[in-house]
Amino acid sequence: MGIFTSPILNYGMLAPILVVLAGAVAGVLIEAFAPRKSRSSSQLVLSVFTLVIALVALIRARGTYSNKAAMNSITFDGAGYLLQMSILIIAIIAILLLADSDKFAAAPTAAPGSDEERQAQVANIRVTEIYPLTLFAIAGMLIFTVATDLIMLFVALEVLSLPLYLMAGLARRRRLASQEAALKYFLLGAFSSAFFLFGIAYLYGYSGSITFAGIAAAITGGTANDVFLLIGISFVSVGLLFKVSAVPFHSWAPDVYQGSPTAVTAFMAAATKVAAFGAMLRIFYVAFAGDVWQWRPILTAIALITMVFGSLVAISQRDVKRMLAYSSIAHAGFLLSGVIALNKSGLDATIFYLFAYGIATVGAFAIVSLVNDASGEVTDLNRWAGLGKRSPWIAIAFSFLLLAFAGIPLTSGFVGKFSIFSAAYESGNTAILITGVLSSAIAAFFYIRVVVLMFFKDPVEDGTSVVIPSIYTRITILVSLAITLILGVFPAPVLDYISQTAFFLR
Amino acid sequence: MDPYNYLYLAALLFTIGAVGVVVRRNAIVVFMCIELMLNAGNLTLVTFSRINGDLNGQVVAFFTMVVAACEVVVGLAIIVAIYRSRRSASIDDASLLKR
Amino acid sequence: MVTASSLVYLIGLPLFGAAFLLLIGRKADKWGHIFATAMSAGSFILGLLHFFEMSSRATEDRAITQTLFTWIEVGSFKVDAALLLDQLSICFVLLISGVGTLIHIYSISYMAHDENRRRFFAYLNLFIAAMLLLVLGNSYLNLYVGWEGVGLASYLLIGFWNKKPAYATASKKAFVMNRIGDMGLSFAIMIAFATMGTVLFEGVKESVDRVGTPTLTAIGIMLLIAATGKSAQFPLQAWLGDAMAGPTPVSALIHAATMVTAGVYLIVRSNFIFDAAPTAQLLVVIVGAITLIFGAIIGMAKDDIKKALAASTMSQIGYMIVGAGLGPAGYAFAIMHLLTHGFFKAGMFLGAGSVMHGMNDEVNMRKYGGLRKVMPITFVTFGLGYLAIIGVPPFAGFYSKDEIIATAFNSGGAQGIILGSVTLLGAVITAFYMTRVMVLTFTSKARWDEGVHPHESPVLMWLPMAILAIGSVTAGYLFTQGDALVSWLAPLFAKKEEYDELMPHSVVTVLAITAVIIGVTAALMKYQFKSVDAIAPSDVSLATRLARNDLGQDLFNEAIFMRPGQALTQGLVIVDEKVIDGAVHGIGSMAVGSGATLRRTQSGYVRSYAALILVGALVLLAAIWVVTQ
Amino acid sequence: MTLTIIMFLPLVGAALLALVPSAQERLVKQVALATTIVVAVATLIKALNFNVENTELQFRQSYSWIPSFGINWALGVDGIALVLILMSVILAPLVILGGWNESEGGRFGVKTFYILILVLETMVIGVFAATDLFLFYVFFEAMLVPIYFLIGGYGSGERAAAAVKFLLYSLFGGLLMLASIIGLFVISGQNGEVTFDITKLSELHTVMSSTTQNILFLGFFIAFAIKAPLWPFHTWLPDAAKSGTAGTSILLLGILDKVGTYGMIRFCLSIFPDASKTFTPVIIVLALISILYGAFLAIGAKDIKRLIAYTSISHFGFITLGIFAMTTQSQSGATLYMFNHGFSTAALFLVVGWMIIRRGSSTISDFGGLQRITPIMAWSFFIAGLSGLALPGLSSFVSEFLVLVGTYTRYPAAAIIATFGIVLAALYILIPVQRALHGETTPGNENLKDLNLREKITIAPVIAIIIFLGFYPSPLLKIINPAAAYIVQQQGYSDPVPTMNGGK
Repeated sequence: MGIFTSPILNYGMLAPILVVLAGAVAGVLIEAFAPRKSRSSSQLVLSVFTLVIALVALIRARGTYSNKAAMNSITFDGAGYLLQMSILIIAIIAILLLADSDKFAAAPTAAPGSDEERQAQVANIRVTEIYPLTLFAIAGMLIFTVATDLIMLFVALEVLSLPLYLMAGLARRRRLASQEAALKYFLLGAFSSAFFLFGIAYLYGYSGSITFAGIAAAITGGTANDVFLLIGISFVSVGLLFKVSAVPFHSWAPDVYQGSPTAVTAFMAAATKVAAFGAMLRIFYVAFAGDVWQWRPILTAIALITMVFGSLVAISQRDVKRMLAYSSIAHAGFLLSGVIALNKSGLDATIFYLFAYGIATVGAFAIVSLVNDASGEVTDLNRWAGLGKRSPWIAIAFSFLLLAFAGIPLTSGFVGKFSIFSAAYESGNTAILITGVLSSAIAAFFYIRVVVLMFFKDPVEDGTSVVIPSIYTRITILVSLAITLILGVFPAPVLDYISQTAFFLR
Repeated sequence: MDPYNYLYLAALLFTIGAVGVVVRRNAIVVFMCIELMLNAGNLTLVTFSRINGDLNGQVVAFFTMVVAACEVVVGLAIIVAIYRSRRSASIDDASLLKR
Repeated sequence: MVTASSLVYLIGLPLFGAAFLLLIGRKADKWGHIFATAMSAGSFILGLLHFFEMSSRATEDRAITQTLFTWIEVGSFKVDAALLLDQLSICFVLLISGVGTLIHIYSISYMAHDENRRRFFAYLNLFIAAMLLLVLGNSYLNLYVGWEGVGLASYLLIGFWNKKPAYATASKKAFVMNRIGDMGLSFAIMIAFATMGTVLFEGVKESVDRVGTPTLTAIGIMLLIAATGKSAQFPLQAWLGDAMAGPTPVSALIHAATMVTAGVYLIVRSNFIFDAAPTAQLLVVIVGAITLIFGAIIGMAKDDIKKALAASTMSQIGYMIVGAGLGPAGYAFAIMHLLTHGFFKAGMFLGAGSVMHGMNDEVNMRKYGGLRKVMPITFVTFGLGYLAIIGVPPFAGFYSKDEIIATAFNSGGAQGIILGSVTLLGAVITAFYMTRVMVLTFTSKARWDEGVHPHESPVLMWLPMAILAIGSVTAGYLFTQGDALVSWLAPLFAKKEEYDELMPHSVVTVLAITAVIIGVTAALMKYQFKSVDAIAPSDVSLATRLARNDLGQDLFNEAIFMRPGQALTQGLVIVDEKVIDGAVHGIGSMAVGSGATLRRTQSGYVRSYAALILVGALVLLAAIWVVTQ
Repeated sequence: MTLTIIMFLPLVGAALLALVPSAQERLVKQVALATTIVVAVATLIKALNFNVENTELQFRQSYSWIPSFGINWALGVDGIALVLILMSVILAPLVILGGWNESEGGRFGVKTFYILILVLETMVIGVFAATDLFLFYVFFEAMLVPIYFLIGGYGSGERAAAAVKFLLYSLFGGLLMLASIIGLFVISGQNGEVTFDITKLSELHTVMSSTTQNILFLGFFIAFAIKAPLWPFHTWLPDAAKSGTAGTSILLLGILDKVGTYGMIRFCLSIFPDASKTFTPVIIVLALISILYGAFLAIGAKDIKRLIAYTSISHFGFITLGIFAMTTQSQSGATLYMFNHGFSTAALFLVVGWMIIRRGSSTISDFGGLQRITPIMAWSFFIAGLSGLALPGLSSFVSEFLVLVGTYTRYPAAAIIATFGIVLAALYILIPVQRALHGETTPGNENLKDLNLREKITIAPVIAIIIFLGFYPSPLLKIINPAAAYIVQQQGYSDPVPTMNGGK
């Protein structure tokens, strides 16, 4: 004590995070100083550029794995590398959706219907703060997946969450709902963060260390007060399970998915899930692995309930975004089985599944954003009837993504489901396997219902039409379809790459 | 004094906060309850720091305060925005999205 | 002259005729009937050639086989498409193709005004082919093909005028009841294969002494079931009366002379099984005896000439079955009665057709009478057949029936006495109902409807009747001359056991003739010397009413099989819809319902979500606690 | 020409179709027909090189597909698979030709109809030829998509509901199978290399506990029992058959459902011999129930297409019975039955399809007296019906009899009960024959047209095959026998010897 050693940072490994943070800061500066007219395009260019640079930096850093990337706080290892890559790729295709700025509130701070808002609309003011917010959130996600001490973990969680709370409230239309989504997301998110923090405190109290390695060592040592560990694991899990929207911590998801601007929902649903599961994998595989017999039964139960609950409730949804939200809850259950498996194949499978699911989710929400009427997006499923007749290609694309969610062969979803259930069964978890396939069957029910609606119901002439606003959205959809198909038909390279690369440095 | 008592105090504060979140309607009050929970976390951290004879816990507490401050910024922004639209800070009014 | 390799043409000619006429369509309407007749006649001539060829060979070389190709071969199950012509099958070949050809000729005229005559002839040819296959197959499975083939032809021909729903129903009834019998044949084949590893006649014959009696009894009973179906024996007899819906030549050929006797063929062909299975043999006799009386009783009450003849057919086949059930002593006589019956019954049916032809298709004998004068040829030919069937010496039926009665009496013990009495009783009743037919139709006073102008049939119709009448007169004599038929068939059967004659043959003959006289006299008293109402009297005894209703056979079938079957079907339809599909839909709605219920938890209030998280966190904590403990 | 190339030929045709302008419907149909004919010819030529002496899989091809899971693009056929592929490729052009106008008035246009059929054909060949379990599963599931759109898009009545019911039922079964496949996959990994090669998987049973085997077996069996519908998993079939077009119904009942019974042979038996033995009594009971239950419901059916669907349930009962009776006769009979059922069902649906198009109704009682009005159509229906009731001399008799006689040697009681089905068969065929073909002409039927040339050309080969194989099934039996005998032997069974004393 007393002697201050300057921290040793491995900038190569931190580069992706730093690049994104720098891009975010630059975005703030643009927001402050660039002329209003060019802001929108320059922000988009900057964001995409930042993310691409970050991706390049990440790829350059591959193979140089160390658990001392930033002292003991960040571990850059194979799994972290893959997760960060997934987040960046998903972010790149998701951020293109933000370019459709018509979907965002002109003056988010103005009350809906106020003069202020009207003036902003007349002046054609376009909101562009969303780009730096997104970049901040991405930075938080990148850190979240590689954080190996409790401070870093908590800070990353907040860095990724806070921008999202704001972004949820930025919808141009149905602003009350959007603000409500923001409020709910914020209050519940903060509430769960408090649990998370409390859990962190107890983990620290249990092990006397704030690093994962220290916690793992304490568990292996087994001399400390088990009650602390128990409270710590429980409450940290609450925070993480909230983020991945597992039952019973799921209730924010449908409301927030529905209320948020669809582009934000796409980003949030895909990227947050990767980040949250990434962190979860790391904590459970690295820090809590020694205590598996205590948490596995509980997490198994949560996984089972989550799968079944998500699938069942999704059946009765009438709103496509809510339906996708419940579907994402069900998928959280499937993904949890990879975490519980606690073996190498579980790790590989979860990473593959996350990537495949994230990509498909972005594509699905992108398509949702295309179906419009005069007053904005149409998310009422009944009004999707006959979409197959009106715009067959969009309907086929959406059906394909739904089939991927349902896990039909020749889509990425099937390979993902196959590998994750194999991993679960390999760990001896037959219950997960059986419940998993059964809830997949239930899930098929509502995916197919949408397909039926689109193809076998006659369209109602109520002004609903498909509007493809920009080339960017088109790119997003095509890329997501292509990846979903390729991962379904030729998954071998990706699977091999993951299985060769994915590991945790302990 | 037995440092463990601080743990009990923190747990009590946490519980009060959590119950407050569930029972109070005003968004600001709910938010303050969450702050209370965060601070209960902080108190726990500091206590453990003392028990374990390790400074890291106190460092975490500092970070938490910073984070909590950020949260206030974001949270108040959202609450204010919603108050301006609805002329109400009751969180029960915000229940358009359901089922 | 002819070799085994030509056997296939016996079947091939008529089969080709059928296929050709059906495929070529209306173009052949003008000459199709002649073509078909030629095919049938060709078969007959070939059969004759084979017969002469065969009789010129030594006894042990008479059976010939033609193997065409391997039909089914899987593992040890091997059946060739092969034909066997031996002393037994040649009898049938000649009967089928001979009588068949005559009936072809008859039909040319009988069906002259039917627009679908070509199709009718195609069906007739199909029948001839199938029936020949039935008697020529060298294994039970080959026989089975012909067995069902004749069923199909019978179905098509009964339902030839299927525009009338009742006729269509009759054809369906015949097919379905036959299928019940066919099931018996299937079982027999299965048991044979499972126990002996073969379904060839020859193979089974060789294996018989290595198989236990229970198995043989089972096979025998199954074959008997098959026979009861095809030959309209009790309890599967009900279809035959309805089968009279078909054109009369069909009734003559299929439902009198040939197809219905297939059961007798089957039992005689399987003599080696029945000889070794006394229980089965006893059952055969019982079935035959019951049917004999059953048919005869029905015959007494029927006013429809064809139905009366059909009942008589049933009864006569009962005689044959009894004969076949009597073992080596009776086989040859069963066949003999079968052949003579083929002549006289076919002749009488054709005669009935001729009468109907002249009477505007009237079948009710109470509307006939006095046709002796207007239809002399028909009267004579029918009359000769009549004399034959009731067993007046020296007509054909006398010889064959007499032998069966004698054999029955001499089959020993109480069985012999009972059987003998039953067959004698049958003879009395036969004489009665046939006389009744004769009287009502030809010799009583005319009771014609107005506008009916009976006339004799054209030559193409009466010529076959005449030929068959000659057969009815001479066949019995020829067959018994020097035991011709018995010794011809003898190599196929086990040696007759020597038995003590319970009753000398001459006594039996006297008894039989007495029986005939009683029957004829009774009938004459009742019908010839009293006036007959044109409308059937309704104030008749219960017995008569029962007999008119075929002794309740249809009521029985309806009550025991049809109604419960329909109820079962309806029940299952409901079960399928409500229970099984209902369960499927139930699971579906359960999922939807539970989803809708769970959905309510999403109240929209942040506080309730927070409460859920809080509770969730506590439960999680508690659960981990529990696991830890 | 390899199996892979043959398999992809229909896809090439589909791609060609995509290039044809939608407006040129005639050209679209011609291209589709030409493609299926090319596929059929190519397959027949390929089949001529099949060595009937060899019990091993032939025409094998294997390329690594997903090495980390041990998944290969592995194709190959034995006699059973070959026969089923032949059936499928021969039926495909007949379906197109027979339902020449079916595609019109559908939801998605004419072109899509044929693209779906061609895609389906590829998958069907794939599913029968796959020797990699994973590959099989991929086709098994992916197949559902085109047939789903075919039913839902081009059928009649409650077609969307029927399509969904079909799809959900099948997906449910498929997912159960997926669970079992995952189980096998993991177990194979625990006992050496992970693999999906069915030959290697069939050695796994030695290391599986009987409980594991039973559970995994059930996953497979239920999936197949849904597909081949076996009582009580059958209720989707009548709905789907009623709603689909005649062509779709042929594809569905004639071809796709065979995947179920094929799967029982290929996977249930060879991978889980012990579990198969354990469950044989249950399965035989289910098969018997299917035989009788399907027959009774066929008798009670008022709709002609539902009737055919129920007869198929009965027939699938026979096939399943033959498969699990485990004698060479029943096994060969079952496969032959699959082939013959394909053609007799095709014949029935083709004719019924034409009847329905002409009459605008599929209710049996709306027909009547057709034999006089449309004799050729009536005859075609009659012969198809006779084939359905397994009349000797027609192909289905041989197979049905083999199944029965083979079953009898091992399970006499089962064979006896099953035989009652033949009486019921007479009823369920002759009742519609009587109602539709015989009797007075029902009002509305007076001016129905008889079959046209195209329809005659379609039905003629089907009937020819039905009759030819009735008298001369040897060509097929020669292909099937070695494979069937091998499976029986692989299961550790040998045919029961005749029980008589002394033997020959």
